[in-house]
This record gives sequence, C-alpha cells and structure tokens, in this order.
Amino acid sequence: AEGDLVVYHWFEYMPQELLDKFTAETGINVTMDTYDSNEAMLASLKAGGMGTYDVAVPGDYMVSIMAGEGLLDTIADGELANKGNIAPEWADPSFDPGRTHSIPYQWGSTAFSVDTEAYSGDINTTDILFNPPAELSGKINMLDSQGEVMALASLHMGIPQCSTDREQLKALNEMLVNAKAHWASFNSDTAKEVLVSGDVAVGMIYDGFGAKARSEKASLQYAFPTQGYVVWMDNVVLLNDAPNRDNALKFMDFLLQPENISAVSNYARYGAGVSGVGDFLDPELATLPESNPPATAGQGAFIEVCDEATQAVYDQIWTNVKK
Amino acid sequence: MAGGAASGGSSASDTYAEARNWLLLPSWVVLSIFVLAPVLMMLVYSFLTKEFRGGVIWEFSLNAYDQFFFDRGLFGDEAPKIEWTYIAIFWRSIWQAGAATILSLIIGFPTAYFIATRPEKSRAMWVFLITIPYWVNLLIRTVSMKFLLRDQGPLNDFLINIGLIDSPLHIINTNLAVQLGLFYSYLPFMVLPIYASVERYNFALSEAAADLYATKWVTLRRILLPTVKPGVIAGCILVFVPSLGAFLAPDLLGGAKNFMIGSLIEEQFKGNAGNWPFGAAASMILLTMVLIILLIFARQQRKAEAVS
Amino acid sequence: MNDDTQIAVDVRDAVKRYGDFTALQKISLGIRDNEFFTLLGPSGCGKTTLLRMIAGFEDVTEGAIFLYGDEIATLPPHQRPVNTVFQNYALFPHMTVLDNVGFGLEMRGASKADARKKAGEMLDLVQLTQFAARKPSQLSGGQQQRVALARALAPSPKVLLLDEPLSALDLKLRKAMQIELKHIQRETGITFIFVTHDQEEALTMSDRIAVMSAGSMQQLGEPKDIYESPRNMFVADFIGETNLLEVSVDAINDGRAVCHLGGGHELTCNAVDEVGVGSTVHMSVRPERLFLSDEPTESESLKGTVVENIFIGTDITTIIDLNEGPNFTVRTSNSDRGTKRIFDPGTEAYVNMEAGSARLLVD
Amino acid sequence: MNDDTQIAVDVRDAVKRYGDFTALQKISLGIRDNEFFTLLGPSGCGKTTLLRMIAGFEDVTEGAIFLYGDEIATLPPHQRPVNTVFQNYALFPHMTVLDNVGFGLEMRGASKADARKKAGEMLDLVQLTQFAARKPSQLSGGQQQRVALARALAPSPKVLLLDEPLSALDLKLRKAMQIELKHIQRETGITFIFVTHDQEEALTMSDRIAVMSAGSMQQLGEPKDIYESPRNMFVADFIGETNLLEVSVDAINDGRAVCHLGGGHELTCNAVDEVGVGSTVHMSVRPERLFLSDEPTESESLKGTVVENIFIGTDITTIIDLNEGPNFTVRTSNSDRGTKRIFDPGTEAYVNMEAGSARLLVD
Amino acid sequence: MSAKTDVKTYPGFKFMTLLCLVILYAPLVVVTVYSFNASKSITVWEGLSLRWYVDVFVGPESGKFKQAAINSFTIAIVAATISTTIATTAATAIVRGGKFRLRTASLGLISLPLMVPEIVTAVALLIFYNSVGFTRGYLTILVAHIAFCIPFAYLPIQARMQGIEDTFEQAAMDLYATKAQAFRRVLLPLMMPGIISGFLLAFIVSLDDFIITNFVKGAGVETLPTAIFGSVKQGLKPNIMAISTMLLSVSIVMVTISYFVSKSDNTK
Ligand SMILES: Nc1ncnc2c1ncn2[C@@H]1O[C@H](COP(=O)(O)OP(=O)(O)OP(=O)(O)O)[C@@H](O)[C@H]1O
Ligand SMILES: Nc1ncnc2c1ncn2[C@@H]1O[C@H](COP(=O)(O)OP(=O)(O)OP(=O)(O)O)[C@@H](O)[C@H]1O
Ligand SMILES: NCCCCN
Ligand SMILES: [Mg+2]
Ligand SMILES: [Mg+2]
Repeated sequence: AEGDLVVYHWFEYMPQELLDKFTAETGINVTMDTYDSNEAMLASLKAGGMGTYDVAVPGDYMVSIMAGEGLLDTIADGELANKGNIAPEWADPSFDPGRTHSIPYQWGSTAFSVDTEAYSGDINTTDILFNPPAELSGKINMLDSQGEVMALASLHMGIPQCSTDREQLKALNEMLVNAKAHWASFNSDTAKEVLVSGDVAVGMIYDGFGAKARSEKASLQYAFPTQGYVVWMDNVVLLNDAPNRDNALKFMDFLLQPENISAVSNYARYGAGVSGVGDFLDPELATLPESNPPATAGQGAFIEVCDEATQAVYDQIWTNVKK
Repeated sequence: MAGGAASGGSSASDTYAEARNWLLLPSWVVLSIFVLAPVLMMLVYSFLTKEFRGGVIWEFSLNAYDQFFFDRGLFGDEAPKIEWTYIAIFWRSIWQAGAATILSLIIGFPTAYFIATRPEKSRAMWVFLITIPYWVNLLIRTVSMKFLLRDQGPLNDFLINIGLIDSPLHIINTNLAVQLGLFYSYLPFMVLPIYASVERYNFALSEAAADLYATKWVTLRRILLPTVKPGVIAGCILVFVPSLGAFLAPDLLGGAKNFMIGSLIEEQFKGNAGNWPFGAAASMILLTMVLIILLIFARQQRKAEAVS
Repeated sequence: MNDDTQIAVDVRDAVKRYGDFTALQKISLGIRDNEFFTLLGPSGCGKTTLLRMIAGFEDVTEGAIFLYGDEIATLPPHQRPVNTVFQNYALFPHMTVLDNVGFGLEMRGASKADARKKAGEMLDLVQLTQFAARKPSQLSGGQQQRVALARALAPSPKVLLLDEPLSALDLKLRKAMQIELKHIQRETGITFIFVTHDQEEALTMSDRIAVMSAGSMQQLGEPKDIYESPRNMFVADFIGETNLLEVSVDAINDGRAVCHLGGGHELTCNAVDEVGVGSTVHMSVRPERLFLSDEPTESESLKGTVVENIFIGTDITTIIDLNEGPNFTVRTSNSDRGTKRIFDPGTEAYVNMEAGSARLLVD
Repeated sequence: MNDDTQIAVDVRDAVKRYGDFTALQKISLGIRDNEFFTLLGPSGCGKTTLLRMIAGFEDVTEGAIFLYGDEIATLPPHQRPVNTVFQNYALFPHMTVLDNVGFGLEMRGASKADARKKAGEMLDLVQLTQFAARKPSQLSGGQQQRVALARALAPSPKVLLLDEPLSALDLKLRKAMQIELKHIQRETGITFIFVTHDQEEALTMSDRIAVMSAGSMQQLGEPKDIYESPRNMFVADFIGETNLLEVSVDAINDGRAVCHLGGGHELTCNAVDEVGVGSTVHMSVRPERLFLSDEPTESESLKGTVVENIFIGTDITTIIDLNEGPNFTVRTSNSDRGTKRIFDPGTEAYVNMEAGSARLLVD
Repeated sequence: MSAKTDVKTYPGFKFMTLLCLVILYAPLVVVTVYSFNASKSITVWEGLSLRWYVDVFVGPESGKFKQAAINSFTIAIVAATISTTIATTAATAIVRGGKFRLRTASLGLISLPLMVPEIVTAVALLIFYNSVGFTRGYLTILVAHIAFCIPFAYLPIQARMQGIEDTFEQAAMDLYATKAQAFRRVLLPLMMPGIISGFLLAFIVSLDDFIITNFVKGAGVETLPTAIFGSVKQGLKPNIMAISTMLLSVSIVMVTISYFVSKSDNTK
C-alpha cells in the first residue's frame, strides 16, 4: 500500500502533532496501534500481528528478544540517511550491536512515585514497594509488566536478574508473594491516573510519566532507590514482513532528526538518543527531578534477557504473584 | 438464552421439509468454520508443545494439562503434587461468579416477581426499563461502575453526605468490587428468565395455597419457588456462566491483582506469559465446566417440563 | 351468635368496583346450610367475583359478608374456613396427589403423618386411592377434578366454593362428574356454592339457583321456578330455548290478558301486575309447550306454514312461519312419534298451546 | 371420465399410518355431489387426518382418493380444486378482509382487479361488504368465520372442506352460524365435507353422516338412521343418551328376539342377523322412547322403583331401579305434562316401551 | 385489592425492584451527567457544557473516533443483515422442516456461540485466523461478528415463527399458492416483527462487542468499543463519557424500535 505506515507503539508516547507533521512532509498516512507492555506487544505480534505492522517500539531487552525470535528486519547500510545522528553512546548498544534493526527512540528510568502528603518518610528505597511502611500498605499500584517488576525486585534483594541460584529464586518468590499483600492493583496505562486521582499513594512509574503526574499533582515525588532502579531505552525497530518497508525507513529517518525526536521528549518527558537535540528541547527538561538522580541513588540497570529454562522459573514466580 | 435456543420447540411442522438442507446450509457453513472449527483447533492446540515466548510447536504434549493439574515445584523437578494455583484461580472465579449470582438472585427475584404481577399493559414497560442498561456497552458500564465505586467517587460522596458513613468505603480493587461489577453486568439476565416463568406461573396456585390456610411466605417457599424453579435456574446460569469467563470486571474493578479464569486465559495470548497450549487447555477446561453446567440445567429443565 | 343459624353465607348489599367499573351492584343473598347453591349467568356477569369475595381473594367494596353469622371482611383467605375448587383445579404440579390433598391439613397444623392419613381417606372418597403417588400431570382431566375436590374437602371446610369446576371436561365426563358431585355433597352435608354458565348443569344439580346478569341478581329460586316462571326477559332468554315475541296487550279480563302478535294473530296469557292494557311487552312460550295440528283446537291456535323440520335426536324442531306474524319454533318429542304428526315443509298447520303456557315478561 | 359422476369424493380403502401408529384403517366412502356430508367422531378418531388427506396436506399411505373420478394422490395441495375452512380460520392477519378473500383467485392467476371484484361479491354473499377494508383482528369470531368461508368459496372449489369451523364459537353464535352455513351450502350447491365432534350439530345440519371411531368407519347414513338405528355399541353410545343394557337372547321367533335383562325381566326386540339364541349382547333403548305408568300396559312393561327425578328444563329425567335388574333412565317431555304423570321418588312404576324401541347391538 | 388480602403481593418486593432500577441506572446517570461537565477533571463539577460533545467531533481524537464509528456501524449493519438472513433460513428449516436427524445438532450449533464463553471464542478465533493465515483486519472482525450474531438474530425469529401456526401456509397453499408463494406472501410478512427484532438484537450485539473484536481486529482497525477501551484504559475522560452517552442514546432508540415492533403483533 503506497503511502501508508502502520506503527505499533506504546500508549501516550507519541504526540499526534508529530505524526501530522510526518504526514504533511511525506504524504504518508500513519495508523497507530498501542500496547502497554513489551510482553503484550511481543505476544500480539506472534499471534498473527506480523505482516500488518511496519515498525514497533520495543524496549532494550525486547529488541534482543525480538531479534532472537527472528521478528526484525535488517536495515542495510545506507538505507537510513540520518543514521549518523544517533548519539555515540547509543550507536552500538549490546541489545542491537551496530544498530542493524533499530534506532533510538527515548530512554529513561523506571522506579516509583510517592505522594508526599500521604507519606513523609524517606522514599528512596525499594522497601516502599516491597516492604512498605504500614501507612502505605494497600495503597500501592504496580506496573502490570513482568520484566520491570522482577528487575526492580532483584535490585531490592541484591541478586542477579537471571539468577539460577535456587535459594535466591525461592527467596525472590517468597518476597514477591508477601509483598503482593500490600499492593492495591496492577495498572500500567493508568499508572499516572491512579496516582493523580489519589486512588493510591505509591505507584511504580516511568520517569517521564512520573513528571507528568507531578505536574498534575505537586505532592508526587519520583524516587531513586538506593538499591538501584531500572533504566531502559525504547527503540524503533523495523519489523519483518513490513507491508510498507520504505515508508518505515522514512519514518525512522524522520525520527532521527533532532527537531522531531525532541518533540517526543518535550511531550513524553524522556531523554532522546540523538545528537543535537539540545536546541529543541524544552529547557525545563534539563532540570527535571525525574531525570536527575540524586547522589544517593543506586545504579541504574537494564533488564536482562534470561535463557528459556531460567525464564520458565521467573514466569512461574510471576504466576504465583498474580494467581 | 442458552436454554432458549437449545429447546427449539416441539412443533413438527414440515411445510419446508424438502428445502431444509439448503436452508440450513449457510448457518452450518458459517458456524462450523468460524465457531466450531476454531474451538476444535483450540482443543488441538491444548495438546501441542509450547513455544518459548508464544506460539506452538506441532508436537503432541500433555504439558499444558500437566501444568494445570500438577505442581512440580518452582524449578519443575520435584515429584508431582496437586497444583492448587489454577484450581484456586478456577475456584476464585467460581466463588466470584457465585457471589455475583446470589447477589443478582436476591435483587433479581423480587424484581422479576414484582414486574410479573403488574397489570399486563405496564409489564412490557417494566421489562423495557430493565433491559435498556443491558444494551449499553459492557465496557462503559464497567468503567462507570468503577467511577461510581471509587474512594472519592459519587457513591462514597453520597453516603458521606447523607451521613451514613464518615470515611469512604474502600470497595475498588477488592473482590467485592469484582462481584458488584459482575452482578451489575448480568443482572438483567437474572431478571428476564425469572420474569418469564413467573409470568407463566398460574397465580391460582398461590390462591389455592392461601385457600388451604398457607401464609404468604409459606406459599412462596412451598408453591411459588418450586414451580418457577426452571426460570430461577436459567437466570442463575445466565449470570454464572458469563461471570465465570469474565475478564473486564476483574481487570478494571479488581485492579488486575487476582487472576480469574478469563484473565488467566487472556494472559496466555496477550500478556506476559505467552503459553498458548496452556491457554488453550484452560479454555477447554472452562468450556467443559460450562457444558457440564448446561447439561445439568437441560436435564432439570426436561424434568420440570415433564411435570407441567 | 345470632338466630340465622340455618344461613351459611349471608351476602348483604355487597358491591364490588374495579376503578369506576362496577362488577357487582348491591347483591344480597342468603345461602342456606347444607344447600347445593348455584350462581348462574353469562360470562362476565360477576359470578367469579362474588365467589372470590367469599373466599377472600377480593375485597368487598361496600356491604358485608357473613359466614355463619360472623363478618369475615377482615380475614385474609388463609384464615377463612372456606375452601375452593378452582376452575382449572390449580393443583400443585410439583407435589404428588397425596401431598396435594394433605396440604391444607398440614397448613392447619396437622403433622405430616396425620395429614397423609386423612388425605388417604379423602382419596378413598373420590376413588383415587391408587393414584396417590402420581403427579397431577399424570392424571386425566376428570381425575384431576376429583383431586381438586378431595383437596378442598380434606380440611372439612364449612362452605365449599366451586368455580365452573366442570367446564374443562368433555360432555360424557361432565355428566358423570355432575352426578358424582351431587352425590358427594349429599354425603358430606357441606354447603356447596357452585358457579356455572351452563343452564342445563344448573337445572340438573341445584337446590336453588341465583341467576345473575351484568353484576346484578335477576332471579333466585328453585330450578323449576326459574325455568317455568322466569321473572324477566333476561331469565327467559338465558334459560333454555324460547319463543320470544313482542306483543301488545289489547285487553285484560279476569286476570287474562289478550295479546296481539301482529299479522292479525291473538293469544291469551296470564296477566302480570306490571303490565297494563295498551303496553307493548315481550311474551315467552317454550317450544316444547307448543304442538301442531291440522285443525284448530279448542285451546289457543294460530295458523301458519311449516318452513323446516330439524331432527335433533330426542326431538324434532319445526319452524313455522305465521305469515305476517313472527316465526315460531315448535319442539316435538320423539317419544310422541306415535301420537303426533310431523308436518312436511310447505304444508299448513296450526300452532297450539294450552292456556297459561305463554308468559308476559317485564324487561 | 367414468360413470360415477354423482360421486364427488371417492375414498377407496384409504389407510394412513404415522410411523407404526395407524390413524386411519381402510376407510372407504363416497361423498355425493351437492351433499352436506359430515364426519362425526370423538377427538383423535381421524377426522382431521381424513380431511387433510383430501386437501393434500397428508399423503395417503395406502389406497386412493378420487375427485370426480380423477385420482388426486399426486397433486400438491395448490393444484387441488378443493378449499378448506380451517378450524381457527387461518385468516392472513396482515391482509385486509378483501385481500384475504381475493388471495385464492390471485393465486389462480386472476388480475388483482378481477380478484377484488369477485372477492367483493363473495363478501356480499356472507354479508360482510362493509368490513372489506378491515384486518381480520378487527372482526368478531362469527365475522371471521364468515370471511374464512368467503375466502374458501371465492375460487369456486368443487368441494369445500370444513374442519370444526364452529367449535370456537359460543353457543348462541354457533346456532346462528349452523343455519347460515346450511343456507349457503344450498345456495351454492357446492359439496360440503364438514367435520365435527358435536352430535347435535351433525344431526341438525347433515344430509349424511359418517360416524368414525379410532380410525375406522362405524356407520354411514342419514341422521335419522344413525340416531334411531345405531349399528353398534359405539354409535348407540356416542350419539345421544341411551340406556345400554347387557342382555342374553333367550329365543328368537318370527324375527323377534326375547331378551333376558337379569332380575327376571324380559323384553322383546327386533332380531338382528348377527345375534343368535344364547348369546349375550348389548341392547339400547333411548330414554325418550320409554314412558312410565302405574299399571302395566299391553306393550313391553317392566316394574321398578323411581330413584330420582331430574328437572332439565324441556324434559324431566327419571331414574328407575328395576330391582335386581339394571337402572333405566326415562325421559319425559315437559310438553306431555298434561298427559303424563310424574312419579315421586320411592313410588313404584312400570317402564313401558313400544315394540321395536329396543335394539340389539353388535359390539 | 389491599396488600393484606392480595395473595400476589409480597411486602418489600417493590422496594427491591426500585433498588434494582437504581443500581442499574446509577452508573449510566453518572456517565450521562458528567458528560455535560465543563471541567476536564471528572472529579470536579464546573457547570453544564457541551464542550466534550464538541470535542468528540473536532478534538484531537476525533479522527480516531470517527473512523471507529464508521467501522462499528458498517460492521454492525452488514453483520446484522447477513446473520439475520442466515438465521431466518435456519429458523425456517428448524421450525418448518419437520423432524429430522440433524435438527438437534443444528440447534446446538446455532446456540454454540452463546454457550462458549466469549473469551474462549475470541482466543479460538485468534488461533484459527492465525493458523489459516488470514490477515487480521476489517474482514476478520466482520466474519466473526456474523458468526456470533447468528444466535442472537435466531432466537426472536424462531420464537416468532413458532407462534405462527402452519395453517397459515396451508391456507395459502389450499388457495393455490405454491410453497415459494406461501413463504413470500404469507410466512415472511408474518415473521417480520421477529426478523426485525432479530436484526436489531444482532445489530446491537455487534455494535457492543469488545472481547472478540479486541482479539481478532487488525492493526489500526478500531471499532468504537476497542477505541473506547484504548482511551478508557488511561482513565475515564469526559469525551469518553460523551461518546458513551451518545451510544447509549443509539441503543435506547434501537431497543425502543424493537420493542414497539415486537409489540405490533399482526397475528392477532
Ligand atoms: N381485576 C379486575 N379489574 C377490572 N375488572 C375486573 C377484574 N376482575 C373482573 N373484572 C370484571 O368484572 C366483571 C365480572 O367478572 P367475573 O370474572 O366475576 O365474571 P364471571 O361471571 O365469573 O364470568 P366467566 O363466566 O367468564 O368466568 C367482568 O366484566 C370483568 O371484566
Ligand atoms: N403428524 C402426526 N404424527 C403422529 N400421529 C398423528 C399425527 N397427526 C395426527 N396423529 C394422530 O392421529 C390420530 C387422528 O388424529 P386427527 O387429528 O385426525 O383426529 P381428529 O379426529 O381430528 O380429532 P379432534 O377432534 O381432536 O380434532 C390421533 O390419535 C393423532 O394423535
Ligand atoms: N509511556 C511509555 C513508557 C515506556 C517505557 N518503556
Ligand atoms: Mg368466572
Ligand atoms: Mg381434528
């Protein structure tokens, strides 16, 4: 189909104006479908979604998974005019060496926000989620996303993300099952809404989403736990069997222009992986508390990809949590 | 409704007997290809081997059912014990659906009875009033229920304003919220079949009972209820069965915290888990349960028909 | 309580209104103890309404009802010592025949065992002992009817109400049940109030009949009185077949009225107080009170032409055209075949009746 | 085609089986042109089945049906020149009265205008012209019945089938419609095959009657024959009221059979070929053929005791116990009140009949 | 009749009925009322306004909703038309086809979509489409809707047809109509109320479906329920309430029509 582009994308992550701009520049009509977790996107693609979408926006670890599953097309040298715009630190990431399948979209962190009106103690600890003080128990929303919850839990316990140590895994299982008693709900797409509306006092959240939440409710504060937190980079990937492969490449080139990708950052409040965005960024972004970890903050960690056998154990733990 | 289509009536009129195969053909084609075949395919999938991260490998395997019924420990290498996890999820679903059913019955029976005893002219209007909300999108109804039940929602505001409570009732994200949601989703399904059978009820039976010295409540228990039992059972099934497989209410009102069967199945195909054979097996087990319930119901119905 | 011990049910000026429709207008009647009393009238005349007021299923709008001297208006149905046999029996479909019959006894506090014992006896009475364990749906119409009767009789009510209990049965069964009902009433001595719209049934079974129409009482009396001395047009027309003719009263002498039929025909009938000379009223003569002859007889005699003979088994009905006057229907019993001539259509014949066979009616 | 031009419908050895249930067993009957022919029998005896076979809604399992000499087995209903008045009329509710009546004409190829014109004439015939534009639901039962008749008559069928067309009407209306139907049949000269289970209706209206029971023909004849000379038990019992008694035949002389009733009573009746001396058979005497007297008369006379007099308007029914013998029911017409004595219960009386009143029956 | 003597009346039943109505309507009333709220926040009432209705038609999401509405209505109309036709022929065979071996099986097949829990049907269709290689999109939704609408269209049609005595067709054939003529001229007009309510039922069921559509829809092909779901997941916004209120009105209109049509019983 000449002139079409089908994007599979996170919810609330792409300003409509930017798509309109792309359409205005290229005459390509953009259709966008949304998902709320990397895993949901993968599942949907595998359940018949391949061949209908041109590009998707998986997080770092999901890029390697999708590549492993053979879902990604390879971008040949020279196919992307603006490939050179990729910031050097993101040009050769471990999840996509040489950027043969993807380009950077946005990066940020995943931790949680706390309503300081409801809790005045120290919030920079993962205990807030996994071993909360009495006044926060029952007022916690978790992201409905296995990868992020498990990664943060591993940081909380100080164990590797793909541990094969039985004792560690049992302890992780036990810790999560116990912690669940304190949680009110699992919501990803309403993560901001439940915080702003006061339904919960603590909510696991992405940094930019947390910043938006704070702008609607000032008493919310984003935490940088001393145990560490999750960092991620979302990437635009070229899908196999893309019905509009050329348009997909045009779209990627479009997003590699600093002016365009910074519009995403201004909208979603995350970092861009492209050089030269400085002039276009909202100055406020530079000083956002959500993107400036305090000195006490622990290490940021990417989510790791486990092998099948290990993953089976983690899946089992997740089921135990949600059952 | 399930019972309604299945009965088909006893009329043996045969005006169009010669043409019947042609007349039936379109329904057979469409339904066998787009409902029956998919369900059978699902049955096949439940016996296949799971592919890591979604999909199937075409190799026979009982793993899905094994996983459902047997617990081999966190690492899958212990001696099999009975797996309580999924039984518990099924049990929770049954329990939630059951609570919603009972709630619907408590409100629905008097309502159905009251409507059936209105003058004939206004009865249709009452039925109409009961059915309208059912035609509003289930999603919208569930979401508005969520809005209504929130801690700072209109219900709590109202109760606090009239002074019935001091601090908001915490309902949202609890089992009660799920039950209320299911109850609200399917209440008309309870009212309508009961209404239909009470409307057919011969009130001379109540008069006969009163004439024979029975008080109203004795009449209700000993005459009315046994006589309209088929309608009550139909209503219970029509609420129970869809509640059992529901996933909107647990997801939106229960905070997605505790799986019900519906969300467990959805999770296997659209969520993190990506275990298709297991999702298919869970679906088959759910379908089997539903069919058993319907069979019991059909038998009851036949018995009741034999009596009247 | 008071002196009317022989009055079982005393309805005094009872009125029943539904909204602004008056279903019963000031009905008064006393039903005697032990009596087989029938309410007879066309559909919608208020028979069921009256019965239901006695049973307690309808409020009395005005007036009062006494049961053996006690006012019963405020008693709910389950406290009235009155039982009903419903038109469609209203047997409890989920209970056995025995449990149906025992229900009233149980409700009155009898133990399950006692109730069953007494119920068994009632089933003996109606000859259904071997059906005790069946469900009502497994019985024929006539058997169901007897179960309904047994159920209503079991608690030994003071009065038994029967609302068209036979109307759902076919002719043969109906005749048989009429005899059985009458028999049981005599045996138990219970006062029966029986509702029907079938005149023959009413005439055959009742000690007394109340004829109703449009919510009011038309005539109350023994079957013979009502058939032979109908008080008004409605009763004459409703009970049995009759020749109803408009006549003008020409003269009244010695209690005999000379009536003019039109076409020059004249007849003499017994005068009635309400009817004076010169008035135009209706006259009724039963077809079986007429006979045909080829010569005028000494009794009242009118000349006409035979139109048609209709054979109806027991009788032959002959239609006679009186020329310019009205048509007459004459009924000749087959038992008279030896003595009476049947006139072929087209022949002339005289219609005769004994003096006093024709009756003047008030409207 | 052949010589039987006067036979309209010829049913020859027709058998109808539903699975292994035989609804009609080898029925043969010839219905004459212009005749008002009635099929009479109890519910379930096969009347409707026979009619539907003639109309073409049921196959004939064995045998054949001829219509004016032509076999019609293979013709579908819409090609048979036979129309039906259905029991519940089956008027098309979505069409006006006029369109209902015109439907058959249109289907036979008449133009819409012609169909309407002829339909209008038919409505004249049944006196419903002013209702032409109404929907059937806006008519009374009797009017609907007439529309059904007009609709069936409009295409001028050779034979008209009527399946209990009057059974849904109330008594008064029913009587009126009986007369009208008979009238229209005479006027149009169309052969009517009329189904009823009401004996009086059959007796009143028919030229000939076929009495059926359990799928087979019991008797075929004119109304009088059937009433007065029933061929067997079933017919005697089904048509009218009768005294059915078991008797043993003691002797047969000169075509007269001497029958023993039990209790020492004896009666003489006409002998019947099928019944020999010494056999035990049933005898039938109509109650209206009996009369009571205080002395024995020269005719057959049996002594007994009066049990009960039942007043039924036109007649009085007296039940007599013959002591040790059977009970007899005697019917006395009210028209004989002057000439015949009514015996009080308990008194003795003689039951008399003229010779030949009692009939021996084959089973 | 006073409540005391009337054996039909039970104390408290009226109260329960009113309670039932309050429960059924309260959430809808809330949605309707808040759709007229001037405020952007659902929690604060700032006065009456039609702003969210305007927003539905011209706001940033209006394109998405417009396309979703077009999809929903075209799918509903086509699916209801086809499923009603299929249901009508099937009902004719089952009610007027005499007794035959496949009758029970046919009835079972027709009621299958009602008996199988919706999530199971949804997943089964997903697997099915996937394995036979149907590309998910508008057509896959449409076909799924046709299939699961059949029983909803079938029920009122069958009920109606059973109420029509076969003497009507017989009378027509007796009056020289062929079977086809009897069907067209008599049976079909008499069935019309059933067919219309079957159509409306199917229409609303299709318009309303979320679960199955959500599984079988293709990329970017949204129907109103899936579009609403996408938005609702991020919180109940006033524009969603406005759309819901409009959908509610459509439903009420449809149900009202169906109610009056089914009441106009032309067999009496
Ligand atoms: N609940 C009611 N509301 C209004 N009118 C009523 C009610 N019940 C009965 N009627 C009217 O009162 C009149 C008498 O009715 P009732 O049932 O007593 O008649 P009936 O003599 O028993 O007739 P049938 O022989 O048909 O049973 C009728 O006109 C009827 O329509
Ligand atoms: N389609 C059928 N299948 C099986 N048995 C049938 C069928 N139609 C009729 N019968 C049986 O055939 C017998 C004759 O039925 P039919 O309808 O002819 O009786 P009928 O004399 O018209 O009775 P009624 O007076 O009740 O109308 C009955 O026993 C009936 O049950
Ligand atoms: N709002 C989208 C956040 C994406 C996190 N990976
Ligand atoms: Mg009545
Ligand atoms: Mg019949």
